[in-house]
Amino acid sequence: MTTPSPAAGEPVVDSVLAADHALTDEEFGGLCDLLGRSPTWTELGIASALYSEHCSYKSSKIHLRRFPTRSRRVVHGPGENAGVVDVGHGWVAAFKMESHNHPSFIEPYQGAATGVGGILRDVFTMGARPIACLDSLRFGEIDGEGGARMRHLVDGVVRGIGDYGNCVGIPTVGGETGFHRSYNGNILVNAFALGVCREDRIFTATASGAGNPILYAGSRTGRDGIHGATMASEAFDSESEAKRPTVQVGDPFTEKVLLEASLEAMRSGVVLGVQDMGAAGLTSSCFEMAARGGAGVDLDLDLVPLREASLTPYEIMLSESQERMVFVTQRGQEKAVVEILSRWGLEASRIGRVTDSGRARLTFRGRTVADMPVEPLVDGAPVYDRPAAPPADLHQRQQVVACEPPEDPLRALKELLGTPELGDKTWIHRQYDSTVRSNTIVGPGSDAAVLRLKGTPSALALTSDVNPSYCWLDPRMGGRQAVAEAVRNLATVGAEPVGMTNCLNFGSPENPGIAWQLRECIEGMAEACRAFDVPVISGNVSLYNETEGEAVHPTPTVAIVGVIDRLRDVGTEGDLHLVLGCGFWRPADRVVLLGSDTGEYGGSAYQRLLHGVEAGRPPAVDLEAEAALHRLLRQSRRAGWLSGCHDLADGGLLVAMAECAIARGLGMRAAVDCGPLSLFSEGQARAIVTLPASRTEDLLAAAETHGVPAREIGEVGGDRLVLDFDGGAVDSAVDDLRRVWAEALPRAVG
Amino acid sequence: MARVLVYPRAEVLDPQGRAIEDALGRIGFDGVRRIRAGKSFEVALEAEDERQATEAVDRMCRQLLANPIVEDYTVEWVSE
Amino acid sequence: MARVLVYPRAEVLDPQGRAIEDALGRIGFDGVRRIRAGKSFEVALEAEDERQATEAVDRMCRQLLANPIVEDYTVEWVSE
Amino acid sequence: MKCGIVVFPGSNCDHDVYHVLNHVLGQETTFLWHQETSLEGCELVVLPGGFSYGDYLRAGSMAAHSPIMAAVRRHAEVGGRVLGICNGFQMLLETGLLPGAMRRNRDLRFLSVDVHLRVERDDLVYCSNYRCGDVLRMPIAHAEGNYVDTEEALDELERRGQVVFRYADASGQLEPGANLNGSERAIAGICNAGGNVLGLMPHPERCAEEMLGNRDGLGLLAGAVAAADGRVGALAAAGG
Ligand SMILES: Nc1ncnc2c1ncn2[C@@H]1O[C@H](COP(=O)(O)OP(=O)(O)O)[C@@H](O)[C@H]1O
Ligand SMILES: [Mg+2]
Repeated sequence: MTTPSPAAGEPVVDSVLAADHALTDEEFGGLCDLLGRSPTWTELGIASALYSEHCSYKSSKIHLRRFPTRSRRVVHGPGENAGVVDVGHGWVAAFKMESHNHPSFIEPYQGAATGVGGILRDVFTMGARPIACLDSLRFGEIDGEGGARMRHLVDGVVRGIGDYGNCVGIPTVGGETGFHRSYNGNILVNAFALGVCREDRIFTATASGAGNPILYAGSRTGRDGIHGATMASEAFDSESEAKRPTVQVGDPFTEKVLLEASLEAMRSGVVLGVQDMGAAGLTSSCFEMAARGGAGVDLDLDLVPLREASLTPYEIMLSESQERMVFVTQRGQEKAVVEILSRWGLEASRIGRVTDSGRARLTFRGRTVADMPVEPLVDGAPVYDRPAAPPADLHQRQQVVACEPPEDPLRALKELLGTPELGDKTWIHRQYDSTVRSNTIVGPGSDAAVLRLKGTPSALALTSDVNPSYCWLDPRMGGRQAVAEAVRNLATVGAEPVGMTNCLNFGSPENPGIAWQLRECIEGMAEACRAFDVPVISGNVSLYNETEGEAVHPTPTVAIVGVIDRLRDVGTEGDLHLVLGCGFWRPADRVVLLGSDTGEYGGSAYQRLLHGVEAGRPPAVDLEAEAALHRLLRQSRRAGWLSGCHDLADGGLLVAMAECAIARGLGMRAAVDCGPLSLFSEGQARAIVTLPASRTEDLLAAAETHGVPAREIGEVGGDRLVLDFDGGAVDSAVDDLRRVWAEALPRAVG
Repeated sequence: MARVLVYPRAEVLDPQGRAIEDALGRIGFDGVRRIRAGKSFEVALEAEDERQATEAVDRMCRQLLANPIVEDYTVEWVSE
Repeated sequence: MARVLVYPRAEVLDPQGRAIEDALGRIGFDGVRRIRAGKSFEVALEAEDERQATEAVDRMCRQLLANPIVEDYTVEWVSE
Repeated sequence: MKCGIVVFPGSNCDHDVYHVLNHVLGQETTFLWHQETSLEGCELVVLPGGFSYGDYLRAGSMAAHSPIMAAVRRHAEVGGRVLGICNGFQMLLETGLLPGAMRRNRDLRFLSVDVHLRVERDDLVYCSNYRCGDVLRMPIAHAEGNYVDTEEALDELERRGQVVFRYADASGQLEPGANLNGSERAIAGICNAGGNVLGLMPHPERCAEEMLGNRDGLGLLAGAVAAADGRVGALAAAGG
């Protein structure tokens, strides 16, 4: 062990400097004990990054343990760059979701773009070829004068996601977009990527075998995003501006060649481990790789390719320049990898080697600048059980406010369809290539996207969901609901859920009310995961989403992937995309409503968007009723009975029927025996399906077996949506509804 | 007429410039030391006086033509 | 250092210039008569003499930096 | 027919074209690396979609200087088939194998939607499965597909019948609203004077299978590999 010496010009580290690096006195004390001395400046930077919330999960770890993470399909659970599940026929899927909230608020285009870049690298470092992305976006108010800045953010984020994914050639096949004033000061940009690979081709980010070389590949290192991980672990305040690091600029072309070259290198047989450089750059990639392999690393920082010669060791270790990877290869065989990389026009340099010291030793210009034990810094980062208590105003939030029935349900429907929240999202997703790679059977605009898996008879389905209002009113129920809705969306296309990833977006965990929300949301999600048998295989936590003390609504975004085992059971080749994409395409088909209304309005779109009220209890999620509905839907799909299916979610029954009618430009006539208010209830575990008359008996019998209430309510046909209810009727040309719905978002983003 | 030149800030990555540099190298230009790729705008405008014109163009740059977080801009006045 | 300015040719409709004109109008700049939106490149290069340098930059423009069907270019020399 | 798909750094649709030519149409198909100088005896050369070199200057401009393009040019000059799709079309313009240029889309945004195309030529081998006036539905996905040339050049193009596809509405009418990217004369695809080089912005390879809900594009790729006398053998063989 060498004792590193401070370089000329570097400050001597003390507890004040440590506090500037967001280390508490205890954390700093622990670090000194671990090293047996004071850390150098470079070591302090490294430790603060590894101890940051973003890298260490110190505030969320104890809660995350509540998630179920195993099933017979799980190949790699949380802890790798992306989780991996077996999807059958010799194939596995790797997927994960990541937030890029803070950078996107500062510079929407580059922030969102580099968010997509980061998540794609997480997937292909596993050896999987990315085949699809989703994006889950939350913005603040975009209307009127005050919305100008927000409209700029919407525009930048959407262009950033599009330009990056389009250039790399990965389709964005779905996502969600919400607007709420709680995001005025902190928008959320959550990007999800899914890749597939043969089951025997999976790689992990492990450094092993003393003496094996460590190669650096991709872009050169610059001053971008130094301390991004730490910044993502702090709330915004008036000083954030000053601390702002150089913005990371995405280079999707380099990402694309890095993707191709990495996959080719991994096929070459000489690569042992691969890791991308994400948050905390070279620091986290080297420490984490070494920790996984129980090894150490020696790095010569003079060999790291730099964009500017003046970078210090501290900056080199903490830079978050994009599109960079490290490879560990068999000793003596690195040439093969270098050749592949250079054929793709990429620079590669050998920057160090694996050791069996269990330490990270960094040298720069002939001096040792850091010498730290790996394992205790990575796995031994502090874990906090932060005080948690229901927010003081919870009781007030949950006060039930009576909901007035609409005087004119058709007008209420049109008002809802005309909000950016429920309106058509085509303005967004037509900026995303959704068909490249030619797998997309159902793209954006449906409950779940469906991709065929070439070379197999099966398909993958994917969706992302969360309802932040529900979570704000009752985090446990909101957490359950997010999972339930995602699984339900998959069930509408007949897909069996195989794994979940998530992105937990919350305010500061140092606030007990928020710590409580985090714990409760996770608990609710975990309950639902267990009920539906969905393992959590990866995820990401984004805390400190607050500005001047205003936190975002709790937003635990959930993305779930499902498998449709045999597509040909569900429909014929020629109609699959219609049948699975909401459907409703055959006149005279019967319409059946599944599930029963519970008359719940807390946090509903009706209450929120039409009456400006957000109060009461969100709809209760009866896990058994949900599971029964999911089983029924999957069985009906597998039996090929359905010509269409859509679950009831935001807005309730009437909105769901309108969405179906709009989707195919076909009307329907139906009758229900309830009052006008129930048309807008968001009671859970419900869906509407269409099917040929000859199949209704089969469906109703199956529903009875599963214990799902089912009623035939009408028939497809014509060009009007007609719904009779107790004491009145809604009757509108489908085209009128379509127009209101289609114009909502383009008008709002102006 | 104002001529506005907008370039990526010096410390920010300039993927375009890099790609063009490489492309020029591939097609046989070897003397190229560096390329910066940016945007240029010619703005013809009516203004009461020079001060007002300068001020207006500057505001345009900040609000629309350049993104101060990643870009620097310069304004020159040229005859039409 | 050479500065290359590339603009859409006058007779070619320039969607970007148009969009910027519209946007400026919307946010209240009324004195703007016309905007042309183009690209600019700063090329730092080594060459034996001025003639050779000029010749090289001109060739770069024709071969890569500009598309003569839709774009015009001009080259200026500025000090670094 | 032996088919070659050129892979440039940044090509994204190379695998998709391969899939259709090889797995759907049963043709011998190989990838050709952009730095090669030989076409390895391929009779059909496809320049696929994507973002070659990131399209960081003008779309297709850097790829147009790749070593393989000299061979592609010679192939085209002796009447060999060259099909450029999207980014490949842009490269054909940049190399001058086809006339004209691309601007950014009219509204300056990337456009990923299904469009309708009206077939303007049915005497080309590529169109041997279509008739003039047929309306095809195909996805587009591009940011620079706004075709332009001088008025005289456009007139010349029309006079020689080199416009192969135009953006139209579902009934085949040339509506301004159907020409989303703003192309002059609603041009979506053109050929050279000999009819052996074809470039188009829409993606036939993404709509060549029933399962994806649309096989309007299969006819084009089947035509591209059909025998020289224009026999429509390939599509029939594929069960079409
Ligand atoms: N940001 C986005 N990116 C891509 N697709 C989006 C985005 N926002 C919404 N969509 C699409 O719009 C449709 C409606 O979204 P949403 O109302 O959230 O669906 P659901 O209620 O069924 O979960 C979905 O198909 C979704 O994929
Ligand atoms: Mg849904």
